[in-house]
Amino acid sequence: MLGNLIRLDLLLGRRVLALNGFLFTFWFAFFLWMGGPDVSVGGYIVLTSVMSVFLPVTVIVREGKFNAAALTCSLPVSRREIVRARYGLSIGLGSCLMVVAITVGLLCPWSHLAVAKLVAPKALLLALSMIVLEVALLLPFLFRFGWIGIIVLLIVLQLLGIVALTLTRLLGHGTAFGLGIKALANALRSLYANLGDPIFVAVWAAVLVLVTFASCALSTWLYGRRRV
Amino acid sequence: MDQILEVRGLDKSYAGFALRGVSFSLPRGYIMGLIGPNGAGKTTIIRLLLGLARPDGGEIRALGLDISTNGAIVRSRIGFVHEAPSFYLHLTVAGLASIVARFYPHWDATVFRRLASEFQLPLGKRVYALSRGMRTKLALALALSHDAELLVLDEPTSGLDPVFRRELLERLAAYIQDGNRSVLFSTQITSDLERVADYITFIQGGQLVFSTTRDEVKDRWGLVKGGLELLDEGRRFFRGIETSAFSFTAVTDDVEAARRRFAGREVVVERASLEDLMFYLSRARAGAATGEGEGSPPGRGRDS
Amino acid sequence: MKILIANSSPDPIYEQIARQVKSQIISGDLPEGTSLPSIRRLAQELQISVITTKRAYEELEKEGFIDSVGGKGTFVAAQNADFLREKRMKVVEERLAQAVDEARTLGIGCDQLSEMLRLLCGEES
Amino acid sequence: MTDYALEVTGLCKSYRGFALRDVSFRLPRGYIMGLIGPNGAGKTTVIKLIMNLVRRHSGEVKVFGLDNRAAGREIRSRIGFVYDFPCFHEDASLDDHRRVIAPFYPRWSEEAFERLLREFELPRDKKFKALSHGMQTKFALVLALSHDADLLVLDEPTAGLDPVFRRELLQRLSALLQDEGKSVLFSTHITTDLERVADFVTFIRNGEIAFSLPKDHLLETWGIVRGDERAVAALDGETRKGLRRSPYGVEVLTSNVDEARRRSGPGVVVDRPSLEDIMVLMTGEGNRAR
Repeated sequence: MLGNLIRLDLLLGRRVLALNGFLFTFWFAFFLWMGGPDVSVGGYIVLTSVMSVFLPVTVIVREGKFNAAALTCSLPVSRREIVRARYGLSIGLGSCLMVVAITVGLLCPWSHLAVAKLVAPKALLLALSMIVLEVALLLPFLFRFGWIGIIVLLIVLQLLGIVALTLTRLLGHGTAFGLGIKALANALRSLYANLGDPIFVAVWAAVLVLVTFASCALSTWLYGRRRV
Repeated sequence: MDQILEVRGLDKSYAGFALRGVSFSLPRGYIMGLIGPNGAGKTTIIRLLLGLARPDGGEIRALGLDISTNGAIVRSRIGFVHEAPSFYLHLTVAGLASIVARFYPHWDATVFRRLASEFQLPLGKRVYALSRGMRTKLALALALSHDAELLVLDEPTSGLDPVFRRELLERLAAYIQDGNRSVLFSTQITSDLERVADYITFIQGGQLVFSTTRDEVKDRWGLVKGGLELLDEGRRFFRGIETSAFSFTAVTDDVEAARRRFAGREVVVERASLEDLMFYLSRARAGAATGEGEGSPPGRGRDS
Repeated sequence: MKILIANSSPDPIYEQIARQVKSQIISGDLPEGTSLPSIRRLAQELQISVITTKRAYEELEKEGFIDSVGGKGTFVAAQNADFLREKRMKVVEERLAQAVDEARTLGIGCDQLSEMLRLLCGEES
Repeated sequence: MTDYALEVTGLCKSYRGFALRDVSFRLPRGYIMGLIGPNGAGKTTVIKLIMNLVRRHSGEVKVFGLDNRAAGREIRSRIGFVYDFPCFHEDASLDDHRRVIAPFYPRWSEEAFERLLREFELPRDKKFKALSHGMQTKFALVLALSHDADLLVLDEPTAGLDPVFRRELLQRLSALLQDEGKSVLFSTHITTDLERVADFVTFIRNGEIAFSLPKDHLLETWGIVRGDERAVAALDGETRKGLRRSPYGVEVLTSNVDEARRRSGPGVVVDRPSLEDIMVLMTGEGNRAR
């Protein structure tokens, strides 16, 4: 049943998928061209994985635009299955686009990324971690508020970004925001470093699975209450 | 009896559809129902009447003027109410009225305000927040507020409940009270027309089937139901037949002749509703019944 | 079997069906044992509701004109001869009663009516 | 005990200034029930609750004897639905929708889909938003009728369609009912459609069930009494279901036409009501909620 649901979203959203897929790929290449030599593998992975999750989001969000949730929910499926299928779709599609991002990183003539590091297991695990975390964060919003929720979230994140930048520039690095941003950067750096250590990876994988299930349960609860 | 609307030999064809030689006229002070299956050409006729498209042949005279030359004047004196009013949805009711007002020289704001209160239209509310019924009432209020002499309604009541529909019919009847104004009312809900229409124009496959008074339709057309053995005898009168295992039902445009022909026999002859006419004549058109098939108009297209 | 529904007539549709089936059984058009269409087939053919045809058949069964054999369908019941004769006599009585009512409205007296009847009987013999 | 295709009991739901109060009615298996009521009376909400698209405050809905929350999936695999609100992907075609929907239905029949496509004269590859209003309704009907559903839930399936198609749809519904296992819930504003083939009629008025009766019983025992104020004065009490004052006199809708004939004064006209008359008289302003 999950396969049918994933197929439903992919097939009905195939045009949007193709268009955005192409745009993202173009953007990856453009980012590498702009960044030039000082784009680090870690940085590239983090950025492209954050971007990749928005491809499945644009496919899933279409349902809200056409009020087609009533159609999907009228099919012989439970809300839980719909939510699970969309988590699978998001992680799957996000990962596919990451593969594209890495390929772009490898093939692009103007890419300065170290090939060995780009395809190292650490990098792939980092990408997967970013995708899983982002899916766990975004999808509850998507299921509760639909496409408006995502747009609101994006706007809020961008505003936070701008505020953070201005504050750090005006007040120097001491501000809470500055510390917040720095802490986030450090966390990512240490995560990236530890991903080489198998024990850490095992623990981290368990954490990711737990986070996904928690987010999935939350989304199922939210989607169950949604007035279609 | 001067005619507020005269349509003569109207031709219009485009992708896979053709309006051929449609003629009918609507005298002042009456309501004309325009009926016909989906895709028969009703909306095309209305678009031609409003100058939204140009006819390939024939002529339309409205309010005594030829619309091909003075379309703007004619349109300023026609009120148009259509199924999905494509207003600017984000505007408020009052805001929209003020915009529409600029297009009509005889716009009367007091009339609009009176109608808006009568229809309980919230002036401050956004159009997109109005219910379907409210939007139709808004469209009607706008059409009635610029002293229009001809009201043209294209499927205004689809999806609306009988209470609302009856209220609309009462308003249309009131609109023609002064004997000077007329209504052209295109709808699929023919039971509404049976209540208020004075004339019925029936269009099928781009051609006129008939355009005559409601009473003449009632008197001349009828349903004949009989045993299958009587079918052949009556073919001459029948214009559309549907057979079931236990009897046939046919529509005829000469119900008196059918009564005489089958007098004393076990036959039911009764009045045909407009819906019956449309249903059984579509059977004729589908060639399922009589040899002559095509619903050729019964001679007198226009009724003086 | 022939059934004609008059939407404009005051009597309910199930009565019209029952009456027409009864008259065809009495007149012999529907001999004993003929199988009748199911209530759903009749409803589909006449484009009316299933409950209407069901009521018609229930009334016919109550009056012994038809009986429905579970699973195999509905058939015209065996009409014993005098039961049938009695039914047809009732039909004649009804028609005469109508004639009398009609005559009374025209002010025709009983003897004038019987004179007309003798005349009609006379013509046939 | 007769088994029911649909049993709605004590359904309550309220939001945005509207409330469904204790809605209960039952549709026996093998019959067509008409669902009528003014705009905004709650018909679409009831249908959404039957399909479990929205949450209820209280009440129970059983379809084919199964609770529609516990056994939602089993039930929805045997229900064909047509909604009066948009629910299709507008940039996808009928064929796209078939390809994605068909796998969900165990009894989906390609042959039935193709036959309906031809009969309704629908373009297979045209985008949904490019179709006319009537075509869009037929689009929904094709999908609803292609998986051998045991219960059809149709909300305004004939809005905007001409009488020829409407009658053909009714013929198709009554043909469907040849199989005693099939049932239809048919909500419409065009009550003349129901007068022909509906077995039961349920009337909803501002969130409450006004009545749910066999259609023949309704049209035979109810009546409209027209007369002046005095003549109909005696007709109050339980059997008065509606009243309407017009410049020419008073119209009373009664649920016992024989008794009304006896109790009403001279100079009174008694008429058989159509479903539309019943609706208008029971929702007109001059009517006190009975």
